[in-house]
Amino acid sequence: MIPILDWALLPLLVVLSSFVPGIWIMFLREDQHGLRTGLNMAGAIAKFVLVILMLQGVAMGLSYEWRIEVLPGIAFSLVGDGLALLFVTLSASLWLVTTVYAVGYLEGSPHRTRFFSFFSLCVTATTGLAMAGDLFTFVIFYEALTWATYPLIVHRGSPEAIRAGRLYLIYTLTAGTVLVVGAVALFAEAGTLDFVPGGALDPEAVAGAPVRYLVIFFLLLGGLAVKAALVPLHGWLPTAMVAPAPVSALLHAVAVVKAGAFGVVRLLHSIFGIELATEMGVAIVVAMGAGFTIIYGSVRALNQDDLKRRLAFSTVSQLSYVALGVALLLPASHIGGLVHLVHQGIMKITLFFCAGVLSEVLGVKRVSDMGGVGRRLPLTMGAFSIAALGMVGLPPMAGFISKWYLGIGGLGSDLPWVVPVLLASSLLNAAYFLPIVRTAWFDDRNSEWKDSGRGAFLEADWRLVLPAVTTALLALGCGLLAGSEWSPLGWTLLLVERGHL
Amino acid sequence: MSTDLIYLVTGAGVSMLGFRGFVTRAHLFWKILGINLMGSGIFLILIAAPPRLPGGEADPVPQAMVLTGIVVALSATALALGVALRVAVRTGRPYLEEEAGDPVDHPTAASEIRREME
Amino acid sequence: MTDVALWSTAAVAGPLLGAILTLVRGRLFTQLGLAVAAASSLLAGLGLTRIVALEGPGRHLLGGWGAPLGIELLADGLAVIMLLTTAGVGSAVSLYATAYFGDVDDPGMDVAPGGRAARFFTPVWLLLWTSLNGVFLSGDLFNLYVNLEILGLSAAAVVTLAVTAKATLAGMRYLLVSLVGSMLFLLGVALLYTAYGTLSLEGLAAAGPTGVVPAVALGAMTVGLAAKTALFPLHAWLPPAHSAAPAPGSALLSALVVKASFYIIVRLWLHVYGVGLVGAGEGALLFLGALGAGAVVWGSLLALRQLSLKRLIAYSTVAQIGYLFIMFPLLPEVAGGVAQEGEMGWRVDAWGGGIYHAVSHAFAKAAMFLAAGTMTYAVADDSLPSISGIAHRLPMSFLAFGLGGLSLAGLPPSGGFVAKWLMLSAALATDRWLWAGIIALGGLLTIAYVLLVMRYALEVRETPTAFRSVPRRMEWTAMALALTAVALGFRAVEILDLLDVGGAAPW
Amino acid sequence: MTAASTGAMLLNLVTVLLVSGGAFFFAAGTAGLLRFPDVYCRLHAVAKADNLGLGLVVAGVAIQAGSWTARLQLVLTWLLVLASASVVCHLLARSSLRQGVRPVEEP
Amino acid sequence: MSALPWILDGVVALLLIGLAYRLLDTRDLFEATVLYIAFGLTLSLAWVRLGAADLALAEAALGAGVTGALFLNAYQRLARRGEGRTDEESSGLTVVDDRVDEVSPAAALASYGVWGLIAGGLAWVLVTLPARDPILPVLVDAALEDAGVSNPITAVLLNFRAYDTLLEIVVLVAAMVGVWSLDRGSREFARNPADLGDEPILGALSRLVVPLAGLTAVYLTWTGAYATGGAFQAGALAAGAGVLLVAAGFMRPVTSAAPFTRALGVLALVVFTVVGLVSLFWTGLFLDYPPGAEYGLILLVEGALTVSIAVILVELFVDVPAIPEDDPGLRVLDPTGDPLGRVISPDGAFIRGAEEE
Repeated sequence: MIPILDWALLPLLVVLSSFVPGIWIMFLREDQHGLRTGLNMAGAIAKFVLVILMLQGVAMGLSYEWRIEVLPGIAFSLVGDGLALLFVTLSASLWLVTTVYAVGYLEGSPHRTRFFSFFSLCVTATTGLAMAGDLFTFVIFYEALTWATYPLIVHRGSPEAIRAGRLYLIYTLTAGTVLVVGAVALFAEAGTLDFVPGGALDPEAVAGAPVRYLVIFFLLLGGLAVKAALVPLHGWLPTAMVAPAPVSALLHAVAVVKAGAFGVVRLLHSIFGIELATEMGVAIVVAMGAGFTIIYGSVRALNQDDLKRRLAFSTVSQLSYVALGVALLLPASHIGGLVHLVHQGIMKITLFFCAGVLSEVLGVKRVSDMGGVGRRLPLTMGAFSIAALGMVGLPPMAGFISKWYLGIGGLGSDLPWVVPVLLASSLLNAAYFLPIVRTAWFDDRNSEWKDSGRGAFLEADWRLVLPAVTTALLALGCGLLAGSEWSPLGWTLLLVERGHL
Repeated sequence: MSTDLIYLVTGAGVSMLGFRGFVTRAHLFWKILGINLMGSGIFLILIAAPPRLPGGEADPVPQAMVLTGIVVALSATALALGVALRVAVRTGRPYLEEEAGDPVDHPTAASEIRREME
Repeated sequence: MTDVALWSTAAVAGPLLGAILTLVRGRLFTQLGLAVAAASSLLAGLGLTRIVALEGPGRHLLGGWGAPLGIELLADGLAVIMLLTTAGVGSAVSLYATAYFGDVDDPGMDVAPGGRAARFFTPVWLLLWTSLNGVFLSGDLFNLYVNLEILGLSAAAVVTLAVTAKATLAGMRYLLVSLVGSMLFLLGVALLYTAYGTLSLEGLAAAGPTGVVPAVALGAMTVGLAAKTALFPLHAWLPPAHSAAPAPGSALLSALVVKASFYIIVRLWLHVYGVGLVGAGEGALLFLGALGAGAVVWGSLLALRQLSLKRLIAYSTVAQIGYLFIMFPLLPEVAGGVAQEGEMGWRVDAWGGGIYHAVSHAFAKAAMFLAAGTMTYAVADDSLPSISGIAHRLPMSFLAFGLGGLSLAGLPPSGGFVAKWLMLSAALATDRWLWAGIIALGGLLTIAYVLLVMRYALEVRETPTAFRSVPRRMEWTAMALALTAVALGFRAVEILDLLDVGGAAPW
Repeated sequence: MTAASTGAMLLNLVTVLLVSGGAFFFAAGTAGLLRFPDVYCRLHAVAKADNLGLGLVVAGVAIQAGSWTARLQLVLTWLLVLASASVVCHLLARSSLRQGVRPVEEP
Repeated sequence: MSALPWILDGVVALLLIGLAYRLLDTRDLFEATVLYIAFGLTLSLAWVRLGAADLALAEAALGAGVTGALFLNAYQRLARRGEGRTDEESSGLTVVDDRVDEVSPAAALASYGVWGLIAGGLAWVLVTLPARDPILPVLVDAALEDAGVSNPITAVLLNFRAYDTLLEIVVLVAAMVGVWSLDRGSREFARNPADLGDEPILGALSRLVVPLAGLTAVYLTWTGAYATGGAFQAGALAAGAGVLLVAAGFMRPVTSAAPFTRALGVLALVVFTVVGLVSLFWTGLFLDYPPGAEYGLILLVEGALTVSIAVILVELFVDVPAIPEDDPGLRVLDPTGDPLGRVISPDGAFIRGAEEE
């Protein structure tokens, strides 16, 4: 067995593996393409390898922790535990493919040094946030994520981009402030900020000051819900679609939205604990909010003609599956929620990759212009179709697995509306995804494409197509091989088995 | 009423007269005069207020302090007069002008920025 | 000779000797003087820190007499932290200034309008440094007064080094405010001496000043010092003065000079008058806090309305000074303040948060002013539109500005975040939700005006204005300060421990 | 009444007379300063009368002084004032003349 | 007989208040300046009445004398600025304050009433303060034996609280450096340069007074150790002699560029600091004079103080910014360039020739 001490730095190394290239790139000249790409790829690969190492260690029953004390009683701590690894693995692997995609996507555009620098910092913040061992560290990375993402959203420098960036900052920074106040209040009240599986708070203490803890809970939830895009705090997300496609992909699948959802999971699991949250009656509030968001997002997605906006509202809807699953006091729903965190990421990133290819190669941005794109871009649209079907929840795609577990949980819960909501949502999913697939494959070409003709070898630049295909296959694999120990489901089941949840 | 008391009250009066002059007059020279008088009044308090030695001598420590204070006031006056004269050169008038547009130096800044952002 | 005597002498005499050296003139002596001052200040700060951390507060009986007859230099946790902050910021600004003002041996200096600024910045700044260190170490009221006068004269001279009409007027106003502030302080000294017959801070604290005369004295001194600190609503002199001064001067004034008078307020309120304020004096603490809250809101709102880069930063100083005073109402252990004999004290987190904010603001604000100075140096104009797109041409300065802003806004990871965390924690632990709200609101407003600058700097618009190349030294000194402000967010334990030596109630 | 006390009495009397005389000249000088028509006449009045007045006062006080050192100091004071006052009057008058202040004509 | 001191004190007090009121109320700067000098002289009478002879001497020499001279000097510069201009041009530069708002007598009364109440309150709290025993004077008395000098004030200034006095010199030097740093287009002394060397009467006075003043300054410096006197009064006296020499044309106006001036100006600072450091390494404490050497060291410091104070005071008097007609600084208001083709930063700092990127 590997001695733990030697490996205690592993979480820190995972964070640094993208932080160092990020800072380094910042000081490169604009024309140092080779070095920049090299740094990016090296960082991405290093992070992936480190995460795999850590994954193996955790699977063997180890856990990793690195901490320094910042304030008396408050530490900056990075922890590699099961739940953290679920998210870290997702972000590390998706970052790898997104990097390849982004290099191809942005070729020839200005300010790439700045872009890739903040791109790396963004992932740094996400991995740090995933491995945060306590709320203090979580807050640090949560805020850092905001700053790292802002330059990416305004990257194009257009008035819409700047407006979107401003809206994003207004939402997220206010939320960040609320989260900080909540965290401080929690520390002042409970004296601890550690994440503990099953809940860090003493139920008796909570019973002693119920109102106070209720306020704290909602402060924290409010801070997290904005990034998680829970209705009515989702306003920034569709607007942020002006960002370049790799950024949207990152925002929706890997970083920001996921960070919010993951935060809700941490809040319910590791701070309050599900049982306590249920007792306080707050879990049901979360569940109801999530249920409403699921329906609302789907309905709004129905009548968006802009492809990326439709995908954005889909994210709003899908992300709430996670919150809903976690908020229900049942193992099966937990498993469904957590697995969906991963599955949704993989599928949604595929969709955004494909949307990026469409707009970049053909100039197609709207669903109504998509007639016949499947024949021009068969690989891309194949990937898109797999992901879309997965989103709908057709077996054997990844989405089916998570919805299955959620459904079981819903049936078992004493909330009668959960199953109808899931059913309705699936129908709505189908209603807004299937027409796209149909239009792409079966309709005739109905608009002028500005075909850039890039990538004579494949249907488009290989760096754009390959990532999309890879993640689509990944999504398919997650569904087909769900029984495997190494699938997201397998990992989640392992966590349950170990009592981490 | 002893000598000390008379000068104590005088000190309070002179210091507040000086302070008032500083506040009410716009001309820089009178402001500087006001500060000087304020200092003189405080010096009087400093000597007249503390208890005397049994022999009736004044406490030597405040005397030393006032001696220091006189030199400090002199230095401050010299520098202040120098700057005041330069104000007269630069602005044409030896007054403490209200800065144009203070406290908001560009009232249009906010609106201009807002317009640009939209 | 004890180490305390050696290092505390070095802290005061080092910059003084440096100033004398620079009066010889010429590049060699200018740099030699700066080196002597910086080295002795840094060494003194570190040496005293070591002593304070290992052996507790140190004292140096000047002339061998000891209080109350003589003057004592006192080094406790608070003093050495301020010394170190001054040494750090001061050294970086000194390095920056050697590049900013150009070569003093250049014969053109004799005729150039700014030539005098280049020649006299160093001596004036070193005298300023002497008085800063003097204030932090002084244990005697009248000695504080003399230090304050050196501080006021040299700080005003820093402003008038800039030759414009604006700067002259701003410097005049600053000098007058400073002198009246000193006079009010002296009035307080006179009253306290009359009442207690001692000038030693410790002696006064031991006497436990209560009653009408000490209250009047505290009031006069606080008004005078608040005017020097530019506490709202006595802040009107600050934005013109801090924005008109040459950039290194702006950095020093905003980062350090206002902290010196704040430091004396802290010493007086907490250490000399101390727990006697709890209960009856709590209204006064609340009043100071209310002024601080007013400063946070008003300063931030006005910062948002500026179109000049340096004025914006100067208004931000007005706002951030407000935070320092929000510390006061958070200090009493219990809201409502029922003092109980023996167990009454100050809340450690409020105290730590306030001082930590002073320190991290010093680094962050110095970084921002230096970065802004670099930008205006490059485009010879300091209106916001003229720095359009500067982020692409001076990325390092832009980053320094951004990191400084990050700390100012209290966003993690930064010293400002830790400070704000501590203050929030003090507010929430005692259910002062209103103060928590103001602290949080101030952070958001700070973000707003930092973003205003960012927005201009990040614009993609091509700038047609002439652009002068910038010495590298100006870029990395600002960056070093900004990184220090950020680094303060990673490890606060040692600094807070150090602050505990002597602590909020050392005597 | 002893001889000594008579002598003291006489000396006191002389002092009173001298100081009173000095005060009279001071008063006269001040009256001139206030009443005379132009700067030159005023200077004349002040310089002449005050110098004489001070001399008389010094003489009166010198009689009372306890030691010759003190008397010497008093006389020295008078001489210095004499020198500086005349020089200052000269400078003032010349400066006024250069600035174009004309003496008033006979009415 | 016992009423006489009362009357004297009352007259002096009323005179002080009246002079202060009048000089702050008048609009004529010359009147205010002269009244300020009168105030200073009256104040030195008050110091005598309060038993503080050292202060009386210092007040007359420094407070009324040098400060008054500084005001008069500045007044003259300001007045000269207004000469030879049309009324409209010079309206702002007149030495009459035209910015005093006319207020009704009632409003003025109310204003003075409020300030009077504040002053009265201040006096009242001090008067009603219960008496305490003298503390520090007893300690001073007890320590005087070891102080090296027998004048308690000098002992406080140069031994017990010598650190304050060191910093006091720093204040003077700071003011001097500050005045130097104010840019001036040209340097001129208040006198017309054509008159230099053409001052027979002033010259005669100088020949008479300057040696005497020098001698007295030396005496005052030395006697400070035992009796009334000391470096500050002596320095002021020597400075007066210096100003006379400059005025009579025996000495060119000293300039900040002169290494000689700078050296003498900081002499006291150097000597004082070195004495402090030597004591630090000798006895272990800064400014703790080695036993037995107190008197010598204090005299050394006092001597240096006298020289430096005299030089700095002359410097402050002579070096008040002149107001030239054509001030190159005025042209810097245009931030794009100066007459030498250099680029000036907005804060006016000197910047080397423009190098385009």
